Amino acid sequence: MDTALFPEGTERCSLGKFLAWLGFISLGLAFGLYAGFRVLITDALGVTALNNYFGFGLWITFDLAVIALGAGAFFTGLLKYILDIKELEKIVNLTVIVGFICYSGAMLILALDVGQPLRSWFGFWHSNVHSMLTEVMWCITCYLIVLCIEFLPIILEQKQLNKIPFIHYFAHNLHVVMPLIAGLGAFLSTFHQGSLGGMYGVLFGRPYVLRDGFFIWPWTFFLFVLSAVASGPAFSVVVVKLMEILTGKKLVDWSVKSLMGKIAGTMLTVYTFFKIVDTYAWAMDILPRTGLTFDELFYQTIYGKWLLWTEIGVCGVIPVILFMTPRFRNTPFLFYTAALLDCTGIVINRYVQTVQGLAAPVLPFDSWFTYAPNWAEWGPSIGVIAYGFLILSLAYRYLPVFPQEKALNVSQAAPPAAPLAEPVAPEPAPDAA
Amino acid sequence: MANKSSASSGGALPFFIGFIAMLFVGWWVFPQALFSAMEQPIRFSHKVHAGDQGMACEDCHFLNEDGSYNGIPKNEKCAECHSDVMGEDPAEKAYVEEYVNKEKEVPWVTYQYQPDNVFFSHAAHQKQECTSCHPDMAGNDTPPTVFVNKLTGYTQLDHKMLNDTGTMKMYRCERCHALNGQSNACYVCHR
Amino acid sequence: MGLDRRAFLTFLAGGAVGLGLTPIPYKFTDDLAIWTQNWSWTPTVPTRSAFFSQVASKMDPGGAGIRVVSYDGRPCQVVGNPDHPLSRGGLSAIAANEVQALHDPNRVKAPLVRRGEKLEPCTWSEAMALLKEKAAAAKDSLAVVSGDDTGTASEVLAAFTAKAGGEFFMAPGEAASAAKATELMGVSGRLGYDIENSDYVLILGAEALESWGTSVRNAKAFAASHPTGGQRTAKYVYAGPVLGSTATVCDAYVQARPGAAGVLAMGLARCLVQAGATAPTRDFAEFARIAQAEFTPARVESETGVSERDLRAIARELAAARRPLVIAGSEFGSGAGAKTVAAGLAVNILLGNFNRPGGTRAIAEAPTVVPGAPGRQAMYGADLVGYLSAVAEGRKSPGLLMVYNANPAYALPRTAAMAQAVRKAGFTVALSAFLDETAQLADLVLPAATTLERYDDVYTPYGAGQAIYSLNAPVVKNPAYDCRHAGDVVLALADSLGLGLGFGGMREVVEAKAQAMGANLAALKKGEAWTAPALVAQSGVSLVPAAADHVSAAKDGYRLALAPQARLALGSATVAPLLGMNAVSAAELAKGESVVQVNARTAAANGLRQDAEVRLAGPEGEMGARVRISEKVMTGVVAAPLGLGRSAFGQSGSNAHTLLSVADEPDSGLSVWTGSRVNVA
Amino acid sequence: MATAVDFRIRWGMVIDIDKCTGCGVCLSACQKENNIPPGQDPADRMRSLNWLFIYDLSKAPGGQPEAAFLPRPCMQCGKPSCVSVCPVIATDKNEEGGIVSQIYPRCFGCRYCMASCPYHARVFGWYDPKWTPEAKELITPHTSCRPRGVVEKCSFCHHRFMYAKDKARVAGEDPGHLAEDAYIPACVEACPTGAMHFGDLNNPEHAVYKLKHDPNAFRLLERLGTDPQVYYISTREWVRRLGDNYLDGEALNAPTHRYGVIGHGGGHAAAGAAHAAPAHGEPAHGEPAHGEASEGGQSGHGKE
Repeated sequence: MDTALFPEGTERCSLGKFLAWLGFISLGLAFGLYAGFRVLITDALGVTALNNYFGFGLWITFDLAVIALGAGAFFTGLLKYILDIKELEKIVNLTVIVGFICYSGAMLILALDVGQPLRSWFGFWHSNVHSMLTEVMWCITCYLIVLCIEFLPIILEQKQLNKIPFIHYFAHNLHVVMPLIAGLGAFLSTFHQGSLGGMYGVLFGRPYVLRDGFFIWPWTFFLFVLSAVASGPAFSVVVVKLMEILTGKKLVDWSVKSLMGKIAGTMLTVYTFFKIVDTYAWAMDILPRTGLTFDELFYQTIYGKWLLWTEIGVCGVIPVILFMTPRFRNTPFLFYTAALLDCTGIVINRYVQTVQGLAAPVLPFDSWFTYAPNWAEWGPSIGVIAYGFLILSLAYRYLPVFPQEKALNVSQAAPPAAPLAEPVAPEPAPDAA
Repeated sequence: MANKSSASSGGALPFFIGFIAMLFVGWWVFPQALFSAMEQPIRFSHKVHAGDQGMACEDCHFLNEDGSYNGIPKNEKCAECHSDVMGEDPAEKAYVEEYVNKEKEVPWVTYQYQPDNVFFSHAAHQKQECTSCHPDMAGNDTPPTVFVNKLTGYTQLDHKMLNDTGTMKMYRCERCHALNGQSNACYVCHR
Repeated sequence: MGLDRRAFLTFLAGGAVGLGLTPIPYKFTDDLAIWTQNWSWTPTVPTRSAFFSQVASKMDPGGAGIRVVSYDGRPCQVVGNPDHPLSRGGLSAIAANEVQALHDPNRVKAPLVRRGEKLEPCTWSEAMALLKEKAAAAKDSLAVVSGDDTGTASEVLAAFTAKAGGEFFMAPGEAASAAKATELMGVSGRLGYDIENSDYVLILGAEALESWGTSVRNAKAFAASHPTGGQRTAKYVYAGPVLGSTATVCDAYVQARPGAAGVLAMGLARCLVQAGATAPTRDFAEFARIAQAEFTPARVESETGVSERDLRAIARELAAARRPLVIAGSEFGSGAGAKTVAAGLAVNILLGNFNRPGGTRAIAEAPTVVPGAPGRQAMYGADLVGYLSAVAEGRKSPGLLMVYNANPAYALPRTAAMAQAVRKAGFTVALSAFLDETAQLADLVLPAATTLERYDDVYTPYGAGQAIYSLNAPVVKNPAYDCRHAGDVVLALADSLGLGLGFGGMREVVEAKAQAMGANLAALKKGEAWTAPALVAQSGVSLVPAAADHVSAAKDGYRLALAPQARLALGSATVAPLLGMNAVSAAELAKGESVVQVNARTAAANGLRQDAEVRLAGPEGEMGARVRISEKVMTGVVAAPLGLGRSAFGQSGSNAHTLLSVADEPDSGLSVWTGSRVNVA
Repeated sequence: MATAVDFRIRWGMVIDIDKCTGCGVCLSACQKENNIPPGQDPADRMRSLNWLFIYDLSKAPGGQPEAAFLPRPCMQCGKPSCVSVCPVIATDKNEEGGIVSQIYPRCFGCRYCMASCPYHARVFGWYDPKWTPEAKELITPHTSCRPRGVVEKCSFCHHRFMYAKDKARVAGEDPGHLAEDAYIPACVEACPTGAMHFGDLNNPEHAVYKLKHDPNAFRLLERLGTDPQVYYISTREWVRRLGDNYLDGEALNAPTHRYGVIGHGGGHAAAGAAHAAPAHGEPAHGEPAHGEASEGGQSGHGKE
């Protein structure tokens, strides 16, 4: 029925099936909207589990996490357009869309998180140049605009739209300037990823997150940039894989995935090294200076050391090994495991920086308090994830996201020279879109 | 686009109509809609008091000992003379009957409304001319209409979009402070 | 030419361009920005023209003098009054609430009469008619309760009761204990403590810096003697079961069991006598003999937990001090009977500080002005708890029960029985400003005026070191609600019954009082306090009553001693905290439940864990609570906050009064409920 | 980032912990003075709007039990961690006197300042304030009422500073040189035990100037470099030791004993010292953190 809108030479499931899928997604959206209504209109933020001790909670963690994972967009763009790694054009569209979803989603959450959303524009009008948050607000907003511009040609190349000459040329010209845009995006992203880290590093009242004394202050700036570029590409690959499972089609060939893995792995290696150095310096220098010991910054199970070991070991060192060893990297199971661990590690990092950083008592006579998000905070988070699925589903169905899709899904009769598909046996049966 | 519209004669006219119509709405209808005009409950004549009766401004508008400003006098002050009707001015009669006798304060409308978060110290501005912020009332016989912005509650003496009469906006305070080498720290004026 | 699509679009285009040349987008944006910064639904503040009026807080048990600040004619703030001898600029958590009382949501807004289960509003004339009818019918089967220890209103109520031939009761409290103690010991005048001039203050049980007596003035005296960064000029020592508000700041703290103050005082008396102290009283020898025989260090240690070493050390320091002072009382302001205060007074007499600077004093009673009013000791003669218990058990049945400024259904031991009594009485009238637990059970509720709405007075609250009189004139022009001063109501009632008391209203009464005292009325009306240093010379003081018959409310079969904690921030026996209890701590209330504290040893011995939900069971009642483990509490003691669980005020937590059991003190005839014991499981 | 500004006047508080009974009158006075609407659950400090908080300190178990109450207003830090982080300059430290300002109409409620403050001096409007008709009758002129969703904090009642300056101007005096008692915050004024002292920390004529040099004076978390304008005094070492985090064996300036256990000379300060040091190891004694914030309330414990 809507066949005419499908990308050139591709097959999609029936409209009915697709609408059913959208219906399923909209459940999540509805949950998010309801919670948002309660927070914005009727109950104020009192309905959440946030409080005077935990002014930041699930939402900020969620924002930081998705923004880090969305870094695949700028970094892939950087490599493709600036460093001119041709391979990546096969996945760059997806990374842009994922980036767009992550950043716009984060914006939506932030609108709920602040107490007076209608005043949030003060951040631009009355900027405090000393505040890391100011930099974050500016960069994220600008970068979201950049992402829109990067997203635009993908939309304009939609089969029907592209028939209109004006749009066709416009899209083409956009492609021409894309390197410039990508460069701009890379610049902005690097800065706000860094500023996000800086937000914590500068908190000299919070020894748990404070990172000073290094040649530049705060050095969480670099840690966040590195962790973002280490997890972004991995996340993009995970998303591709997820889509391949859901659609039962091959969308990106293995060599590209493998390349992305290699990139993520390299970055993760650098990051993990510095993270270990950072942790050591923190425990040996910053904590003693503030009169605290390493042990005092952890508490029972909920804020226990296991989080740290998981972050650095299980989700740092292990994926590094898996990514950097060709034999492991070319074993899809290990490869995806590595990618998932990589992403998990970054999420843990953002979580402890946000929540455990606030939970750790600084006043000697104060005690640990714990925080668990409630439905009002899960709602919007789930809603944003649903929103991500919605965009991806629509994009996949109607936009030419994957240049390779056609080639990869020709009848198996004539196997291509190079092993395009993953060296694994049958894909699961098509289920959704 | 341009060559197209000139090509078809009908093109320019609707554009022009829309243009004019919107100018009318913007410059005439909008101001009417945005402000509500308010009159003072009693026609108080500064001319009579300051002029004919030769009262000094400070007789009514003075600083209290604790540093606060007494602003518009209360019945207590007015009743010193107007304990009962003196002249034959209907406004005075109304005042005495409606307010003095009923021991009710007059709900005067302030021309210089400022939001609660602003702390303006008259004591600190003694050296300034009153009229550099307030409208010059000394001569007027009928208090001017107050125009209250329906959206913000800010007051002014006219429909003007750029208000330089009533409620003072922060940039004006800051500018004057800067020009006079005064601090523009937040807690100098906010509470 | 018709309006085709293109024409319409161009029309819109023109509009759009025009819009850009109008102020709409710019002005509208700007105003929206302002709008979001001054939400119209956020209340605005009054102008800054402040007007101060001085009164003495009637809600504050210590009668602290305060300044009420009115803005735009509305009293909305309370600040200290540096010139008032009972506050010296300080405030108590209750005095700070005087303005809040005006507009408290729990106020009785009009007379309420019981129709079936419900209390329904009626007019004052209906209410007064009904009251007259009931009073006439009840004749001498009348019982009147007053909780006003300092005001002449109690004199009015007592005089009326006497004329009607009914029974009059003062609500129990330290003042009642002291009145009875002085009566027993043949001391004339009311007992006072010259804390300011003492150089060694020993506090036994009483929370002298928090809720006992003239707490604000006590605190000010403490502050003056403990200059920050300087050398202290007086040593404060506290002995009690909990390291509470007072003990925390005292220079030394000794753990002593709840309700043990009396025995501890006698133990000290024994030490002093052994050290050669004597007293110029006829029965000193007998007193010394009893002390010697009965209050051996062994007994003291077993009953109070204070070691002989500490006991003797305190006695030594007392004897060594130049102007020592001993303050003995209940840890929570009531239920100590007469013996605790008496024993404390005995020690003071042995220390030779009676009627001396820095010591205890006998302060002259204010002259009575209402004809037929009994003397103070007569007013405090009868025991309310005993009477109400009798009513509850049907041994007594008053036709009319009038309750003023007291809340028996909440603030007395055997709470359930007290509430029962309020219900059982033929006809119960609550003269109350707030719809409290007692008012809710009454048949008729007459809205009483709050401090700022009435003429009233304060004469020398218990604990004050000199005679002090303050007179209150109404601060507000019109009361917030249709209320009347209980005194005025009773005066009117008396007239209507032909028992005229000779006064048209409380205003006349307090003015007469001021004149009778020879105070300057004009100055009083300005809110200045009248003071008189004169002391009452004593003759025929006897010490023996202080030594005899010390009883405790402890009942067998209950393992832990209960230490109720009274903090003014949680209200008093008569006042609920009105500012939303913003000073309640997590040591008192957690997750909407009362918090009871025990130390680690007690917890281990009784299998209690931090935060565990438990039930406290006393002989008279139970309550639920959460456990908090704190070393502030003595071993074998469980500390529970008073003032929570005021159901009438919709407050969370539980009422610890329900746990208190009662014992009779033989020769005073008072009920005693300190030293109650409970089981916790 | 945050750079300390030198002010000629530095308003400061000196709180004598040894004189605080925790009666809470300061809270009541503050609430009326600053139009703080009654909170939801008053014992739930996690959501309470109180600008002042009274911590309940106990010495680590063992020996003579000891306790203290520690009232905590805003520290008005010389180098505030909150000011530099605010993205919209809703909070600043730029007025003579060194009070950290908080402008409610500017704040948009991002709560970054709350995250930055190690003293938990900042609270947030989690709910729409309940301004019932009765409550409105009691609104005072001093502080503008806040809507929900903005951050609030103690301002040392700076409006009283404005009042004092105005009064001086009208009296023809120099508003730049106020007498010691001309400007006193509501909590200090109401305190019945004289535990709180207020004045200009730079002015040798003011008591606080001498008090801040008292050997027993200390500030909270000094080693973080926030340079607070609130000092505390306690003659008990275990209390002073709770003023900051110390590693094993790190010493404090020697205490002067005012306290003494009956007759046994020495004093519980000595005992305190014995038990307070070393102040390290596991986090707070016998004070497990709680699942719900509401249980947090006033808590805290000497470490041992």
